[in-house]
Amino acid sequence: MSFWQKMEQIDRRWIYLAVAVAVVVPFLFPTPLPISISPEARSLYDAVEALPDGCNVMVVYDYYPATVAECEPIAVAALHHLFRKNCKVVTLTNIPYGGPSMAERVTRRMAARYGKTYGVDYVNLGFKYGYVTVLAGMGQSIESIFPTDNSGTPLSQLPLMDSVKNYSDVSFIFEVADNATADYWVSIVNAQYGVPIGCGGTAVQAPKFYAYVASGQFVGLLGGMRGAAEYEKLIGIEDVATVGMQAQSMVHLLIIGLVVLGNIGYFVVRKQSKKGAA
Amino acid sequence: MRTTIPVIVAFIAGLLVVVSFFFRDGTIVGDVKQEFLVWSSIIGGFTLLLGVVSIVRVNMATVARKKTDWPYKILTLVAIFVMGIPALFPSSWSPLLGTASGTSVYDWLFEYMQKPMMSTMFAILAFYIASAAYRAFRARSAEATLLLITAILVMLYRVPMGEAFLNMFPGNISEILNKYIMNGVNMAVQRGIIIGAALGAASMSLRIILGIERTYLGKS
Amino acid sequence: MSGWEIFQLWLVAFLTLALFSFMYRDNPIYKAVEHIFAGLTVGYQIGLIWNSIILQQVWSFVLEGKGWRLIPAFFGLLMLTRLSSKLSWLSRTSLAFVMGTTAGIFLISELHGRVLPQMQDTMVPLNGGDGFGATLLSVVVVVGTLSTLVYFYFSKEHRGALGVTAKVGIWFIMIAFGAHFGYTVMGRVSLLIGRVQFLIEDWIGSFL
Amino acid sequence: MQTGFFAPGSVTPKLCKRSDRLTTGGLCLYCVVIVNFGRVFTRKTATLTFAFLLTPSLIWAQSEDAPLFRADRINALVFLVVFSAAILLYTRWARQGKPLFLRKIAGLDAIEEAVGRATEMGRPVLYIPGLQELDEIETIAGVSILGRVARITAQYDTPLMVPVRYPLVLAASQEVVEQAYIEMGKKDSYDKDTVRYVAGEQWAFTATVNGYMMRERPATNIYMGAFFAESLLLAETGNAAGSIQIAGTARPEQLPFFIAACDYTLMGEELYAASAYLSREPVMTGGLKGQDFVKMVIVILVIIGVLLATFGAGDWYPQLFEAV
Repeated sequence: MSFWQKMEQIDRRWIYLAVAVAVVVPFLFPTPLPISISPEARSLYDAVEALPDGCNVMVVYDYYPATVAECEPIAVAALHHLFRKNCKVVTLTNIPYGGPSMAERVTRRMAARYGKTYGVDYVNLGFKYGYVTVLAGMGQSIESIFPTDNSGTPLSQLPLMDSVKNYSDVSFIFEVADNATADYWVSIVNAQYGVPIGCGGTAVQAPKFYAYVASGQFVGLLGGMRGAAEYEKLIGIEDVATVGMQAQSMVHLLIIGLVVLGNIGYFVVRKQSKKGAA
Repeated sequence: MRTTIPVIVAFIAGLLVVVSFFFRDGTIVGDVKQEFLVWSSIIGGFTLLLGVVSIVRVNMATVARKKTDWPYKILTLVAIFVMGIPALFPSSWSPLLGTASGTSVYDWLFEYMQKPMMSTMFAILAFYIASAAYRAFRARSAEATLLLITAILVMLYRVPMGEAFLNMFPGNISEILNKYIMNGVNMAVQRGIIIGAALGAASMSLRIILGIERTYLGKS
Repeated sequence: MSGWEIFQLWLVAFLTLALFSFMYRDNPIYKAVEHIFAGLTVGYQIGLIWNSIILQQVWSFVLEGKGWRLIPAFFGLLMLTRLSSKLSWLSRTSLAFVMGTTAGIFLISELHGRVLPQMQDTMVPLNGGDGFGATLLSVVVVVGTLSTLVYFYFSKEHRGALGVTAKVGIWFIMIAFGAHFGYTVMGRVSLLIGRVQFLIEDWIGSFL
Repeated sequence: MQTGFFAPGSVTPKLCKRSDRLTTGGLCLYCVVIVNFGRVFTRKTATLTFAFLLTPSLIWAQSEDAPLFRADRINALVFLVVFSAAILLYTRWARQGKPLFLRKIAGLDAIEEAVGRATEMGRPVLYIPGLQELDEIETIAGVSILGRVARITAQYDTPLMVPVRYPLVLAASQEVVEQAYIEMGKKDSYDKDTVRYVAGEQWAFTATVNGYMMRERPATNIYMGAFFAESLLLAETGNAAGSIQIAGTARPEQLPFFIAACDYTLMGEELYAASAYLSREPVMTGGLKGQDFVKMVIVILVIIGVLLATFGAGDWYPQLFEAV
């Protein structure tokens, strides 16, 4: 049996080990590398920067706990930027598994850092079933869809919600999504009510969203952890995503190496077996 | 009768929503549509309960009949009730119970058990992808070759180390990749797919409103 | 760090490693953790339904004297008849209402909110912008979009001009899928990094 | 609030009035058309109601000082009417049995060949109709292609294995497979365990199916339906087991994995087209033909737009497609 044939049958657990090493090493020997800013991230940052101080903004936590590693840094970076500009933040989620809890925790943590008061500077509306009906319904009245906030306080008791009745009172929507809900923010909210939307999506979703960026339906796009790292650099607060990019580099190189190696093996073995047959 | 009423209900609800799109704000049609949407959100919300009841039922049956892995199913049942029952109490009654952030059992279980578990389940995919990269991603046809080459270039361009590598070549490859691949070819194809999928979804919706498509009602 | 915080940290680390252990081989600890996970997810739903639907959307209205909110709740409860094969027809009206409203929103929003803007944005001048680069980009966008649409056109054989366009379409599609592939790999790796970040910085970091 | 191409001041009041009437008339026409084609009310009652009661009163309402309708959305209305008419007409023609041409999808021949190879090798065929419930169109398409595959395996007496994740899919798949064996006159060789409920949980399902692949080494694996992150694991394991693999799914994020790891892949709408081609179900064929028609209209409108923009014909044409 030739070397390549043996390599073809290698136990997959060796590959798992290689991945583990590639992802751990950069944390032990950090070597910071410069991150360039993509035009999509830049335009999202510019759009948020251009918002008037103190305006009402929606931050939407449309991601599952499974993708916190990609999405939470984006949400955190967005809140840094928005709270710094004293924007009033209304959060909500369309995710039944954990969405309201994550919105609550992340927003409260960030609000505490910037000394913001619940009910005045920010409100978490929580979750209601049926993203299509929720998005369409808020166009006429947020209160009819979300009669109370996440913890059950009627909206009439929250001063901020006096000035946020429907989409026409919202200047910007920051959508953080790991699934197709982002598509409906585009086709319902942006198309019918004209609210500008900036999107932070997982890397899996991002390629599709380039079409919405081109048509202006998203003002900008952050793709996965890399997008979060770019935004962190833009707002000048380098955090978890920036650190993660080194490990990302290593694993990408490993995977590219594996693809190349696998293909060499494939062609060599195929050639050998052809020779053997002839 | 068992089919006619649902079909008429779907027709009226659907047509009202479609027609209301062409009405100005502040008409009675808009108000009725709004109430329909709220009702739809409430009724649909109960499908979540459907999931809960059916999972509890299946697990109870497995435990009762001592089918394979039944001791594990007890763990599932215990977890369901430990997480679910405290959430039924108002947090004013005891801060530990209820769903309040940072204090309740419910929130604690979510933050320190459920969330790390869910994110770990998906993190395992990175290992699988590496193994598949070695075994399965072969340039077995011209199309697959094109796909793999683009994939490798994009993977390089999205990480700092790869970008530094690409910048060693003349002609600003990463900018070209961003402009012509991501915002050019990729954007155009995604657009084609989006248009096609939108037409498909719209045609499905039209058939549901008109009662032509009834698969969702189940067998009659 | 308090004893409680240390416990939390070790618990999360244990759960993470228990799930990772599956990659070596299936084992009872993995299986137990997986089943607890499934249970917690369902338990979370109970809290969500109770608070966000029953209390906030129905009961708070009943307390205000708006008893008619019990009607959608009743139809919602009818959904549960789906679990019985004899009574499941009772759930159809409720289901049809939800499907009908959703379909209504879809029919409009897909055509108006997706197709029209995407069509409009493809109508770019081929000679616009500054120089060769801009022209090339416009050509790529127009040809890519139209050839993808033509590739997914089934009413005629792909022969002649249609065949050539579809062939161009498939090359474009493969390049786009390659890009998508690269991004997907990136996303999965990021999720692993998130966990490793926790294990190294938070957990190991706490006792080193 | 009027925006877009019917913005106040951009057109004369007379034209505004006309567009108001057009919106009203169009909306009524739309209601009449879809009520006529639907299977909800009898045609007569519906047409009479709309034509004699609603139309005049709505036109009257629109002509008042404060019009009821968003005349600026008339472009969406026109699109909606054309789209609905196309889908409904083609569906009606398909029902009436008019011959509607659908091209054969290349991957369908590959399925036949792959099943043939399994027969030669005397090894089973594995078919997975996706990991989603029966209310997903992808699953419906997957189950209907299963009918075709089962007919071929019945013909050659090749063993077939169909693992499923949901009870409803189990029932539907069993029915389809049994029907196929009866049609081929092989009722006796139909094995009740062909379609098997494996596990409700995604990863448990994947682990079981992967185990089966490595033990039984099916000659051919066919994946048709909705797949998620497990697509990669299934395809990789099948590849390692040396099976010929054919996949089909509409999820763009999973397609690259299938394309890279399988011998043939039905992409996106090809899956639906394949199932319509095989089943000849009027609703499916009609819908697909209607969508195709609208697709061609879109291609032509975009080409006109590009040409007009290139020769500098102004903004009026793209403005017609403004979504407001």
